[in-house]
Amino acid sequence: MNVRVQTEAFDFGLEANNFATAQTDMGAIVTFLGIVRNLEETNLSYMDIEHYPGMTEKAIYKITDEAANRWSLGDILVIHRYGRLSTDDLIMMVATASKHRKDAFEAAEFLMDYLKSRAPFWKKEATDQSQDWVVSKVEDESALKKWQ
Amino acid sequence: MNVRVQTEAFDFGLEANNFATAQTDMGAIVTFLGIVRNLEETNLSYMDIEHYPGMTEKAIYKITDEAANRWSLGDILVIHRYGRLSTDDLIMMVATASKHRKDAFEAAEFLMDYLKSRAPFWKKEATDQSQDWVVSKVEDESALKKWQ
Amino acid sequence: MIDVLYFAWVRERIGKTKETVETEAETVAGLVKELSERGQRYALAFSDLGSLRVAVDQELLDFDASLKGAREVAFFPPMTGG
Amino acid sequence: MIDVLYFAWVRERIGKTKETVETEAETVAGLVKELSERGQRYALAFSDLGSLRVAVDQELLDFDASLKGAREVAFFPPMTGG
Repeated sequence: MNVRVQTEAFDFGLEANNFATAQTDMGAIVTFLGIVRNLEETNLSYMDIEHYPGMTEKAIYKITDEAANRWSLGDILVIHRYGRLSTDDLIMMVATASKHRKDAFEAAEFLMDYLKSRAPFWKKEATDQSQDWVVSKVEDESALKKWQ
Repeated sequence: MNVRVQTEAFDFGLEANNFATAQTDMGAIVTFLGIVRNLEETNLSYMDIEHYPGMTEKAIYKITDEAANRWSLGDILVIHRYGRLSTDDLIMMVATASKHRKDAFEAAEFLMDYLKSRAPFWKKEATDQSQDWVVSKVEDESALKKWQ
Repeated sequence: MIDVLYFAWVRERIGKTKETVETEAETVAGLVKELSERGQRYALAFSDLGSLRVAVDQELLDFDASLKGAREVAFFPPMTGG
Repeated sequence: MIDVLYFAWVRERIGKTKETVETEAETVAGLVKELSERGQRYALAFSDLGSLRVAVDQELLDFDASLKGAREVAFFPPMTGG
């Protein structure tokens, strides 16, 4: 299990390849990649991601441990950036390796659902008009229910 | 939508990066990678994948069209190899892009479930002892039920 | 005249990848019955339809599917891709 | 003596990232009550506990959690990572 919380950019393809190559008997790899997008009709200038140094990695490891307990996994990778990001920058990625595709898929989706609302990150979006903290979504909280 | 049925090897990281980079407003990318593994206690020498030229791409496009109808997706990539593969060779990959992680995850899992038992590929595994056609699993057929 | 294709162990059991068949059969099941009478290899290959799948003109269908206008029928075991 | 940390808009509203607090409060809720009395910025930040989350010694807990032995308490809005 490998958890990295960093300001530096990462190369998704390189990380995905390194992760897959490091496996010896896992035939199913699932990855998730999150990218900064200008989704609303506002004009996103940049995004600042704040986190809780000290707690962040601990909280993520708690989530990866839980995933490793619930599914048969060979490996897990989580990379999450903080600091200032621009449109098209990669925010974070998750990778899971399993012998079975169902385990790899479910574990990756579980990790994302929990990272979204249980790891101490906060996003603030700046447009040419204003700077606003991203408000957590009801769907993100209810997404956790399916794992309980 | 991009479907490739080929004998040639592919570079998972490169394909994943190209796929992600080609998106403009999709913030969620999910990929699945399948790798030849020596999962049983037999000693796998190689695997031959047979397919149905003419029907294969048609069948895969039918599955990707169905996914595009059911989820909000910006793009789909499917690469599936045929011919002779060895342990650690990449068999196939799927990538989905969406604005929402749930759509990207569900569509990718749907694609895998259908590619597994509705696209005309057949695997034959050769060990030092014998050559045997892989038998379809009851789980693979029942995995389709959750999408019906 | 219908092209009949065989894949995977069906191909191996019958010993052919493809043949052209003159048939009056109205359904896939009718064609299977005719083919099964062509000898032991065929009879064996078609002995358990539950373990076979069929495509008519490259579309997965059931064994009671009509052959009206069909140009290509393929028989094969359940797929194991992915 | 407890280190109290603030993140995101809680930090902005209170105007501090961290402070050390002398408290006899037995629970997080007790601490919140004390902090709220420190002035308008605090009162405003803690006016709706439903929109706040709390971690005690870097573990997510509820507002009725005990502060016994706690060294660090953090207040912040619901997380928005991923």
